[in-house]
Amino acid sequence: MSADIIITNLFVFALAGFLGLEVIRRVPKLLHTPLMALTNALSAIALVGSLVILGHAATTYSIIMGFVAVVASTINVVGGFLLTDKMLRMFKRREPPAARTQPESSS
Amino acid sequence: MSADIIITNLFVFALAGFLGLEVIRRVPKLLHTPLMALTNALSAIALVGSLVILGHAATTYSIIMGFVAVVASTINVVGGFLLTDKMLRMFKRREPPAARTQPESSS
Amino acid sequence: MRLHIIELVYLAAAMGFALSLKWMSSPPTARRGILAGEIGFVLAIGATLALPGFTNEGYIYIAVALLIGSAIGVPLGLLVPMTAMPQRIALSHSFGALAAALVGTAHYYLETTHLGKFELAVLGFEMLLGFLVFTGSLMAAGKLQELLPQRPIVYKGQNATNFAVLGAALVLIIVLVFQPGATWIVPIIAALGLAFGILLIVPIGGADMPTVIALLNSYAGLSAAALGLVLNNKLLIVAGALDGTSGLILSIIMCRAMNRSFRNVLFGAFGAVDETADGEAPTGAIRSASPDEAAEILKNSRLVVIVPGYGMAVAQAQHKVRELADALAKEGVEVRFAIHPVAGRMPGHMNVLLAEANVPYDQLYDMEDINPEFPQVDVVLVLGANDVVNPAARHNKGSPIYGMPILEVDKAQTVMVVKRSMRAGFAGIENELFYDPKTLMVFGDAKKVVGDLVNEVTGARDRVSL
Amino acid sequence: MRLHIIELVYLAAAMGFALSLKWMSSPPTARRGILAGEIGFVLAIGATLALPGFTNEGYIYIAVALLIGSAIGVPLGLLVPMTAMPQRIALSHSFGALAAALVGTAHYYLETTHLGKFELAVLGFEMLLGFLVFTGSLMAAGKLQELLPQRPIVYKGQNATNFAVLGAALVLIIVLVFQPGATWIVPIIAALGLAFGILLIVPIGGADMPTVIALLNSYAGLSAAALGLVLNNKLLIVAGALDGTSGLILSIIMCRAMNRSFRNVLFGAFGAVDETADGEAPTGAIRSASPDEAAEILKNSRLVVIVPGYGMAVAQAQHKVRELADALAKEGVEVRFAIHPVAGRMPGHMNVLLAEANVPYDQLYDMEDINPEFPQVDVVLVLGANDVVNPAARHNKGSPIYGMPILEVDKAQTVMVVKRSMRAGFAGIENELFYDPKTLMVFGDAKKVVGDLVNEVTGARDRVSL
Ligand SMILES: NC(=O)c1ccc[n+]([C@@H]2O[C@H](COP(=O)([O-])OP(=O)(O)OC[C@H]3O[C@@H](n4cnc5c(N)ncnc54)[C@H](OP(=O)(O)O)[C@@H]3O)[C@@H](O)[C@H]2O)c1
Ligand SMILES: NC(=O)c1ccc[n+]([C@@H]2O[C@H](COP(=O)([O-])OP(=O)(O)OC[C@H]3O[C@@H](n4cnc5c(N)ncnc54)[C@H](OP(=O)(O)O)[C@@H]3O)[C@@H](O)[C@H]2O)c1
Repeated sequence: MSADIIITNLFVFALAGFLGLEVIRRVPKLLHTPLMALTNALSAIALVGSLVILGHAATTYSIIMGFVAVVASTINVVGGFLLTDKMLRMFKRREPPAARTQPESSS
Repeated sequence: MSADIIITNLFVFALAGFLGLEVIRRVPKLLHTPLMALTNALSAIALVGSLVILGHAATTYSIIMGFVAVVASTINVVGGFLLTDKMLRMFKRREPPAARTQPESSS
Repeated sequence: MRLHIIELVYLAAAMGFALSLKWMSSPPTARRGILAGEIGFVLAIGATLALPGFTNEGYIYIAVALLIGSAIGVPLGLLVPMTAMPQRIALSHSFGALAAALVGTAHYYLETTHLGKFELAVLGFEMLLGFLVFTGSLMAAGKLQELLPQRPIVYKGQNATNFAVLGAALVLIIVLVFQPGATWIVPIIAALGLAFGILLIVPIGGADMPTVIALLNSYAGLSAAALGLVLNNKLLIVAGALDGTSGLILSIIMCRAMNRSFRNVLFGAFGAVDETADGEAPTGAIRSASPDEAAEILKNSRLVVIVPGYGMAVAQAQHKVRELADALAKEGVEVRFAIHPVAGRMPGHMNVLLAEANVPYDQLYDMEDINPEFPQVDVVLVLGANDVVNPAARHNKGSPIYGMPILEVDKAQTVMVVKRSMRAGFAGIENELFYDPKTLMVFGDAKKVVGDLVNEVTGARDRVSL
Repeated sequence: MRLHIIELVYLAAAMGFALSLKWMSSPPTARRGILAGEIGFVLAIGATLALPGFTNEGYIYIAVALLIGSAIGVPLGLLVPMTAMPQRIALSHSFGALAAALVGTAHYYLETTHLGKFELAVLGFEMLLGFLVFTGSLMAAGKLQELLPQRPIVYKGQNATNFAVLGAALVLIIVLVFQPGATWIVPIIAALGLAFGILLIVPIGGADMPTVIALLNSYAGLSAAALGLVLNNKLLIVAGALDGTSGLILSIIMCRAMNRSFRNVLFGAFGAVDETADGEAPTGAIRSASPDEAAEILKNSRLVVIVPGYGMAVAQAQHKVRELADALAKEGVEVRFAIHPVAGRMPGHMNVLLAEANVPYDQLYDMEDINPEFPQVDVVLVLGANDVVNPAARHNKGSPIYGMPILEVDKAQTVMVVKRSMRAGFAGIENELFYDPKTLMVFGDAKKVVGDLVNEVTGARDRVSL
């Protein structure tokens, strides 16, 4: 693959990493467990790659590997999102709303 | 130029824009004027392009345009940074340090 | 053309992921965050299925695989009790990592001839990481589920072994880079990765597992990003990068809260080993009380602070605790919850449990906010917490948790500790707090004890209201 | 190879820019931010000069151009007074935009034959934007420097004209996309852009200029990013995107603070026109006082809040103000500064001026923080501020500033207003505050008046200390 593509991808990686740092830093302690669950779901993005491998069904090996990969990552994605959602649905606040867990205003 | 490159660049643009939103939102009112000055300096990044045009010195036209462009953007860059620095050097805090303008902790 | 549209959809998906993390920054928006993430995934899957080159049988396989995956994923997501959260997360990490590793491997065998040096290097790294996270996460899950011994397993020359394995793997990757055709190398790299994952976790104590999990999460992200580099798939790169940073930050936060040097955890065992050395054991008489005595004291006090810990999670006592708080409130007692950042077994573990029991989250106080107030507190009710209230962290230089910021409950007027025995907490060390003259031990299972307390308190109220 | 290293250096530069903005999030780190930005630029320039294809004469031209640019840039950066900041920034915007526009144009003529449809479209857009920002910024600078009439210039069919010009430009861009060779189009696009920049600003009142400047900044960023798309230069794209968002956010913030609909400003004139309609003029007697009377009152009060406004900037009174604050502090009076988000002519304008006069920034209070406290304030000293303390914003629906959040100084015990006359502020409207029985007008140039106040206060102290 041409070095240009590699470098562009490094650009993307660097920017995404920086962005990640900025947004994650703002997540309050309160939500750290849901955050772990969510990122856990995201970490199964390899699903995309798995689909390609399995979809091409090139060799028996690749089919087997791809199949396992798709199953595994699907478990991770589906389970992860359901779990996170289940958790978050539990978070309630007492009236009147207190401000301490609000994000700070945009100024 | 191939559409792949265009799309990659859109990726870069989107990520950078998102990143911009996240970081700028955290700048306190206190520093809005320096921020304007700084981004003003950054907006002269066209200097890079100007250098290329002038450096190739291809046609008389391009030389003239490039020359003006380099001069103009250099003014912007140099002036912008000096100005921002000058401003920021003025910001002092009284002892004991107060916390209100600190960034919030990373948790 | 089609390819480009797919790329654009990937871009949208990537933005969805970024938004989902951004919206996690506050409870009101968090649900929206999930939605964004889910939309991101739907887009990603849809676009991928639209890629050219898929065979019909391929589509069939995919359909089946997706179904099976969902069939397992749904119960895993819905049925797992909140207390089993850490091992649950570790487990599903292992799945994600396995997928990443397999994709990398398959890609190698399919493309062997077309792979450049850079890709081979990244690919090797990716496989190593993937397999490592796979076994590592399984180990972590096992330890947390107590299928495996919690205590660190250490032996002579451990670091040597680990370094050897790691070194061998790296050497092989280099060889692979220069002999792309040497297909025999890949299985060995895989094996070494699997082995290293185990070796890495074996010597780490259970108490470090959550940190390790966060770290493995970040590794998983890295391997996804690496895969993206190889497949030139920007969506993988973005998601991987976001994931990697998030895991990294979480583990750093945890380390801070337990004041363990991040280096230690980063290199897993290598240094965590001495974690379990005991400080000198405190001695002396302990005062224990019965639930009804405790209830008496509680409802005659003005301000009560409840400090939940891992024990509450084990006992599933959160709902009873909520009842107790309400009952006391009815008695005119002010009740607050003090949440230590690493109470339980995950960051925010207690927050989730109490949220499950409908305790409004603005009734929970962070360590920094509540510590100064303990001197004004009449009674602190320590519910299955131990290490996070161990005063040794403040003054006993010998103690392994020395320096870890704790909830300073010993500054309160009275301390009640609810636990089943005098046994140690996760750090495996004695807790002098239990021998403090102002401390009352209330032995028993947290759920049971709190249940009794509720009855006493409410019962009492009924009599009064006659 | 070399090209790739250059690309990597560009990546480093881009990160530098991102960091520089990130570090602007707090005064302690802000200086570091500048450094990061400067390093970014040095890297960018260095890498660019290392690109192949540069001719020797080219290098010479560059050297000369850089020298000239710096020679002009240095004084522009160091000598401009803080009060002229807005026009200063507008001016240097115009330079940056001009450069972007020229590069785009030159690129078109050099590459005419190799340009694809997408590039042509983006290029056209880029040129239009660049030239538009160029003239627009010049206009804005002119208005702020009062070389041009501040008041909006409106005429019949204005919007029609603007839309016509804009439409024509867009049509021409489309034509260009399908006839890349039609070189005659480009100069026309340029001309239309230049014209549109002027037309856009003409009808906007001076009070909206800062918002416009922030907006132009964001446009400049966009055109830089567009240029990056055409030249396939990711550094330009990143810098442009960062710049664009920053300008956007600032203008939104300003609009909020002046509660102007963002749409209005986004489309410049189109809607801002009615800005200067007067509310019904308040009437009644006004009480005016001499500096020595004012000083008497000031030093016999416990809590004084100083509200600086544009007038302080014009009069360059910030240093005297600092002296006054110190003198009063010596008298045992507590002094605070209340900063309205849009006091002056730029966001944070007052903060900079007071910082210049060494007022520690933690003595400055934001509107939200101080408003609730005014009832406890003995004396509010309004220094050349007007619109930002105009109570009409609260209750007079007719007033153009109705709904704009203000400093509620009229809630204080006594209000002193220092200004030269009864003339209106930037919004061009009467201020009933001046007719409030509790208000004392102290007429005169802010610097002069405050100087007198200082002498009175200190002088008085000396007498006391005899
Ligand atoms: N939260 C995180 O992210 C995280 C991460 C890494 C490490 N850790 C570690 O985990 C520990 C957390 O501290 P902690 O105070 O929450 O918990 P802990 O120190 O592990 O103590 C838990 C206590 O609860 C008691 N307990 C267990 N089951 C019980 C039941 N059914 N009913 C009543 N009591 C019960 C146990 O005593 P008995 O057996 O006598 O009942 C035990 O002493 C810290 O060492 C921390 O460093 C946490
Ligand atoms: N800050 C921003 O970002 C921003 C952006 C857009 C618009 N604006 C607008 O700018 C205005 C700012 O309000 P403001 O209260 O700060 O200023 P202002 O409303 O413009 O009033 C300034 C006052 O200062 C007085 N003044 C002028 N020169 C003086 C001198 N040498 N000595 C003493 N007094 C002097 C003037 O009265 P005399 O002529 O009688 O002396 C004038 O009434 C608002 O309308 C705001 O919407 C600000």
